[in-house]
Amino acid sequence: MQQVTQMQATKRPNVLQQVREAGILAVLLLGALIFSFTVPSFFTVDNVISGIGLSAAINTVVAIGLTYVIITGGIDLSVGSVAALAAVIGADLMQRGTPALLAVLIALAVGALAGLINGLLVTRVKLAPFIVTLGTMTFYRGLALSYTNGQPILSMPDGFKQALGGTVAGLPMPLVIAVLLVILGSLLLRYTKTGQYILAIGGNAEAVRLSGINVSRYTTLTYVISGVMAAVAALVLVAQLGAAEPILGNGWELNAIAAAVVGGASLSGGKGNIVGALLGALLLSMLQNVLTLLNVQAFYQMLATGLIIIGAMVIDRYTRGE
Amino acid sequence: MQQVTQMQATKRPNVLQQVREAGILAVLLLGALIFSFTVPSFFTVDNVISGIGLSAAINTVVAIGLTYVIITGGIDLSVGSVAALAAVIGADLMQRGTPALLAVLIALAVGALAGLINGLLVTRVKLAPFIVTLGTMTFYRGLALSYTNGQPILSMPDGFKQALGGTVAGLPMPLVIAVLLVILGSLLLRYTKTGQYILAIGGNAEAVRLSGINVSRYTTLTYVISGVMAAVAALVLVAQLGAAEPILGNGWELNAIAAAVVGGASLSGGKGNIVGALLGALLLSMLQNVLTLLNVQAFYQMLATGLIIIGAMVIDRYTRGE
Amino acid sequence: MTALLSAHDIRKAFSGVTVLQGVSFSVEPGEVHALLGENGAGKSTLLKTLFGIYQADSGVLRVDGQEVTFRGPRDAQRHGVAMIHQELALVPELSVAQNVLLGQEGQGPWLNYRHLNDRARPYLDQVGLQVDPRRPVRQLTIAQQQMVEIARALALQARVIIMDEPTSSLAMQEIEALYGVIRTLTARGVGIVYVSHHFDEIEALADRVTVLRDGQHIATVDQRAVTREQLVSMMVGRDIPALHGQAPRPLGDVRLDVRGLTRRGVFEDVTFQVCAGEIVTLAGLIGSGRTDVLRAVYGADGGVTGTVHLDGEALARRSPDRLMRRGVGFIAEDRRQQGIVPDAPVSLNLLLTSWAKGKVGLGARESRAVVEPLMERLRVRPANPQQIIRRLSGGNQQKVILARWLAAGCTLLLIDEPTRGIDVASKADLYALLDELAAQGVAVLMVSSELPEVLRLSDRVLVMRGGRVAGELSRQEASEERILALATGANADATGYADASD
Amino acid sequence: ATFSPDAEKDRIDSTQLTAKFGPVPKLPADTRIGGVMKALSNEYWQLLRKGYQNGARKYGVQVDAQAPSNESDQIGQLSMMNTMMGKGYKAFLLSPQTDANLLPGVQRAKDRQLLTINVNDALVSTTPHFVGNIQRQNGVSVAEYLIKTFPAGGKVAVIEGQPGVYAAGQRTGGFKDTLAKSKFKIVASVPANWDRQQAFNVARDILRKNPDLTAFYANNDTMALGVVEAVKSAGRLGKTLVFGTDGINAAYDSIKKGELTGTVDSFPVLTGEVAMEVTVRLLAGQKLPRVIATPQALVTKANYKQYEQFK
Ligand SMILES: Nc1ncnc2c1ncn2[C@@H]1O[C@H](COP(=O)(O)OP(=O)(O)OP(=O)(O)O)[C@@H](O)[C@H]1O
Ligand SMILES: Nc1ncnc2c1ncn2[C@@H]1O[C@H](COP(=O)(O)OP(=O)(O)OP(=O)(O)O)[C@@H](O)[C@H]1O
Ligand SMILES: [Mg+2]
Ligand SMILES: [Mg+2]
Repeated sequence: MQQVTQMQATKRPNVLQQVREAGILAVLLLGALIFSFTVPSFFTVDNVISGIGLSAAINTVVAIGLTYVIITGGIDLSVGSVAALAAVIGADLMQRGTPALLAVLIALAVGALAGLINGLLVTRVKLAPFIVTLGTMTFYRGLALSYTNGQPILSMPDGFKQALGGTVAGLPMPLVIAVLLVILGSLLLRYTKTGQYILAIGGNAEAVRLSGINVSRYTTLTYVISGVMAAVAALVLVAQLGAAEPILGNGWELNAIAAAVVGGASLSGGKGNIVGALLGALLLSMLQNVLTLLNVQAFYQMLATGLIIIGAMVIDRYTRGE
Repeated sequence: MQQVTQMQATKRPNVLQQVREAGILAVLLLGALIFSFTVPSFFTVDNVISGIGLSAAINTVVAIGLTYVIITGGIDLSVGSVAALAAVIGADLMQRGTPALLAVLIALAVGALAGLINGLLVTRVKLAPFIVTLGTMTFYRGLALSYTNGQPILSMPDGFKQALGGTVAGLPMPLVIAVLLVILGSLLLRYTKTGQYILAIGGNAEAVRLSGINVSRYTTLTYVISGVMAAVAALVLVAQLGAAEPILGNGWELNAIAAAVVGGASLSGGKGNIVGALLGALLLSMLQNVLTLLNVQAFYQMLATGLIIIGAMVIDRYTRGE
Repeated sequence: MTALLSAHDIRKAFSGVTVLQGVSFSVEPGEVHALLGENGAGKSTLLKTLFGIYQADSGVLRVDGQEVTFRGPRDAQRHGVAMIHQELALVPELSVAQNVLLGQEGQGPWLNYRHLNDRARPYLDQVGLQVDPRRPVRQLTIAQQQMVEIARALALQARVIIMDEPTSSLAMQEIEALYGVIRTLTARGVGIVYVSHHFDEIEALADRVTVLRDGQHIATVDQRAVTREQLVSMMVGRDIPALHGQAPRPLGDVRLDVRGLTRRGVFEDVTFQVCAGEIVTLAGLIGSGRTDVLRAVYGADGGVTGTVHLDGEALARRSPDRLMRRGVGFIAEDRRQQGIVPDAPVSLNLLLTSWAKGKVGLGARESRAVVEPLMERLRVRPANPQQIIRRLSGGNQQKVILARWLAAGCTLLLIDEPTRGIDVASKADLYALLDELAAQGVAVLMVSSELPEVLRLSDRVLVMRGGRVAGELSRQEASEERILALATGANADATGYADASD
Repeated sequence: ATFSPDAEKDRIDSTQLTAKFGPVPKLPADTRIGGVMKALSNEYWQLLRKGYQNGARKYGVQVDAQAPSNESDQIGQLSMMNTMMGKGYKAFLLSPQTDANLLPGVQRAKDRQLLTINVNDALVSTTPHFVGNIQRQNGVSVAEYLIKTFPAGGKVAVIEGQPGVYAAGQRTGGFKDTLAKSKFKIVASVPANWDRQQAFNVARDILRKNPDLTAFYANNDTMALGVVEAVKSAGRLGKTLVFGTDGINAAYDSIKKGELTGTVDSFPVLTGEVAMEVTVRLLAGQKLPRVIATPQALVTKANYKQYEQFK
């Protein structure tokens, strides 16, 4: 008898978990289904791939980084500013004739460094992540603005635009990059020790510390990842738009946090998954796409967006059936 | 022997706690002192009251409400939109000839209702506070915009402007209102059961629930308080400006969260104090004021703001000596 | 023989309050060295110093005779020291195997789940825990989690294992398993530091015993050379009331009437009554569903069917706040997650419910008048109502939670593992207190895994097995053997299974 | 009752100032003028600031122009103005974020007999003078150009600025109202919040649904440049026209390359210079009309050379 209850208990979580992860996917598919029938030109390969997918790509990349931070129970408000800083430095270098590859690497390093500073302030100086990244959000933005004197940097090399903003096998590069990073990010989180420690820190940092694991190091790492992801997103965007602006990335943090949370991350830490971030970003983009296709007037767009975000979360919750 | 040690233990926390609360106060006073000597026209009644006071007053009022929410471990991103909604409804009523007092009460009720909706979605539907208030932030803003069709509502009755935007005994009303609400808010938090429950819920909601306390009700209440405070802030601002705009309150949430956190609230809940929110708001306003007086250019203002916010938190931390 | 790990003349104070003073302690290869002392005596603090969580203010640590400093748990682990913490230190979202091997995943950056599960398996077997290593720890009962902690210490292959009240949430069977584990380990030359408030365990396991009182080293003695009474008097320095015997109590009307309580997959068709003035215990093995039944009665979880009547009135929509107002009290099993508000002072933790009932106001004098006598009566140390409860020793925290319901008053008390982590002296106090409550007409429904406690307190014992009530024993019928037989299902016919259904 | 520079009778074009009021009088060299800008995150406002500085140099006065860190920090802008009032400026050049947010500041300035001049963007009805271009006219001129170029009409789309913001509402309104009487059909009018990335995304969606779109009108150049990228990636460059507003340098560059079709340049540098001239004249005691309209023009590849001199 006892054996039986235990076996039931063993099985249940797996099925439950699958349904749970599927919650947001269900919402997404349901939405897609409804819109396919109601919104003309919604369900075309082109609209789905390069309309929704492409515009979700940037947000997805940023949200991947943020998901890591959020899992540890932290937050990174500075992603948009880090993106701007990496973008203008990278673009400026390219404009001055630095080889694109080198410029890209330097931009990524800028992102990493900016993230490292965030991480060290959080883990070594032990300040609240919110306040640290609120401060650096302003600071990095100020840096980007004074670096460029507020001007956009135009005319990126074509090779660079092609490499990050073009298409491969008919698929837009930004989308390909986002999907690759989602896969990579998932693997890192689920199948490496590092990922496991990051999850564990969010669950019970004290327990992890007592296991002799360097909690500070792994927590800092998440901020570095977040910075690098912001830089990647920035480079992809610059390649697409052909210009790097110091005001680029304004408001990214909110969109990315939203994508991560819609995708199942919990702001109190310990929970989160990268595929969820992708799904969350897709859901938000789909929403934007449909409202544009339907030519909903600005004010009503806001009403609809608010309602649908909450509605999606309600459906998600009841699908998960918790 | 044990008696002695126990008496020490009884006394010490109080002293410690005082020093702790003084941390941010010390930063504030230190800043004020330095600026009084180094920045011309900083230490004048006029500058302190109208340069620092007004913006601090509005932010303080919003931050009071947010502090409650944050203490329970929640967040309210919708304050700015709630403010706008309350403002335009109240102003519209006044413009149509409703007595000012009634209009004010209705505006407060709108704030309370908006907060209630947030609260119920968090506690009854059990959605994440971040996502709920992100959704309602957009939704309430859309409501305010469509209610007014995007137009400002001008020409408020003089009595109303005088009552909330004028002066009493030489002090500007907004400041008086903010200080009164700080006192009230502190009393509520420290000297009522409601306040104690709110603090306890932030500490361990499950334990409080199992103690037979209706955790949902008190958590919802914090969102209602936050909504009402946003409405108060909005009315004060409308009285000052003599006009209500549907885009009023944009970005308030970040300023208010910053004030609350600088003032000692912890986003993971359980910690926070209302006087701290006031001090935090004052610190942020003072910073802005000094940078303007020094005629620091916008980009460098951002650099300085970021640095000083983090610097203040570092000083605060080491003053607290944890 | 050189000691594996030794501490000499340790002093430790927290913000000026001395907790340990001149304490020396050592553990040798193959020995079990028990540490005894009242709640708050400083046992956990000493152990945390040995494990590098705290750094002593003065004194030295030695490993194999070599002086060492531990700057953190990592250093201690490197020197072959592992610790099982009094408050569980597991990551709820990770699987059992991941928890067992946390920080020991092996070489390379990758995580091989199958490999982890396979490696965790033997340690789980050693402690006799039959759960799927892939299950998240969050879904385990607290007792099962305790076993995971033990398995984790084994996985470290440590030469010294510090065990801070490892049995406080275990029942008989698991404790036996733990004995086995410890004996295997000591046979291999591992040294064990063992803290428990149970003399049975000390007598069964310990080679030497060190007694602490108020942070002072009282004595280190050979366990076989002292009696229980001698140890107790070293610990408390006063006489304590005997723990045995209690005449049958006069019972009042039926207060709690539970019928067909079911939560699918967890417990099924649970039916019983508790009368005013009666103490009824739910006994059983861990995982038998006792905690869940208790929570279901209180309305703490959803998804429960069946009826609950209180004083003849049906409680249709049960929730903790409604039941509290009806005079029901509840003390959860998991003190840290569900009992205390950790960063709040003792007074808030104690008065939370009384405030809600309007029994006490917030005034300082008024609350002191309620809090101080209760703290005195339950011997909470330090007797400072303003102390942050997290800084109290585990046993003292438990007393505060009990005091919460004494202050609020209740006519039905639901209490899960009431004496978890409580020292002998306080346990006696507590038993007397529960007797007194019963005598006042309070109905008590208790879950306990400690058989002597069950026998000492209960008017009736309901034994659960696999989510069902397997049998009911009156005070006269109850014995350790019969309870165990019912709990395990051995010889069910011979032990009055038929009594179960009424 | 509300003030509208458009309808105001008491109005003069900036080009006529010297003809009507003579040369610019001289003020004491230590005369200080304060500028309260909307923000500095958009190039437009940086150019206006440059105009202030040029004008100050030209007329021998000093100017400090400050801006809050973002375009929607209304209280911040008001506090900034209040703070600056303690510093001894003789006049304030105001570019308010909304119609209302600087009202108390203007009142305080009046109480202290300081001059306030509304320069561009939202309108503070209580300022005695307004210098700038007519926001509505921005949209009108693009619409008129379209009607003239495509008498047969076609499909157009509007990329709006942040919902509820004055300039966005006025520009969109002017554009739509003018087209209402034509054969053009407005197939989409959606917000992109002044943001290049959002404009890019939204424009792509619109193009996908309306591949035969004749033209986009964007409420500012930043968004217009995002739209251009969308048009390029849809292979519609030259077929779908793109118009912006503001006349920032990047827009000129794009026009020269033949990508952006046109921008309604309101000559921020020139506007800044005129604002400074007007301030100096007023401080010297001249009586000027209430509204001084600064020039604006639809700049296209055909005519950009004649406007470049104002940069
Ligand atoms: N971090 C801390 N800050 C202040 N005081 C503390 C702290 N940790 C422990 N104490 C105090 O030190 C004393 C000893 O506590 P300790 O946890 O070592 O007791 P213990 O012997 O393990 O008791 P128990 O049997 O209840 O677990 C107690 O009075 C406790 O309040
Ligand atoms: N959250 C949960 N999810 C899934 N299964 C659970 C959960 N909580 C408990 N269980 C399972 O329900 C059964 C009964 O658990 P319960 O805690 O009621 O047992 P118990 O007899 O009180 O044991 P213990 O002494 O360990 O508390 C166990 O098999 C346990 O694994
Ligand atoms: Mg202990
Ligand atoms: Mg139990």
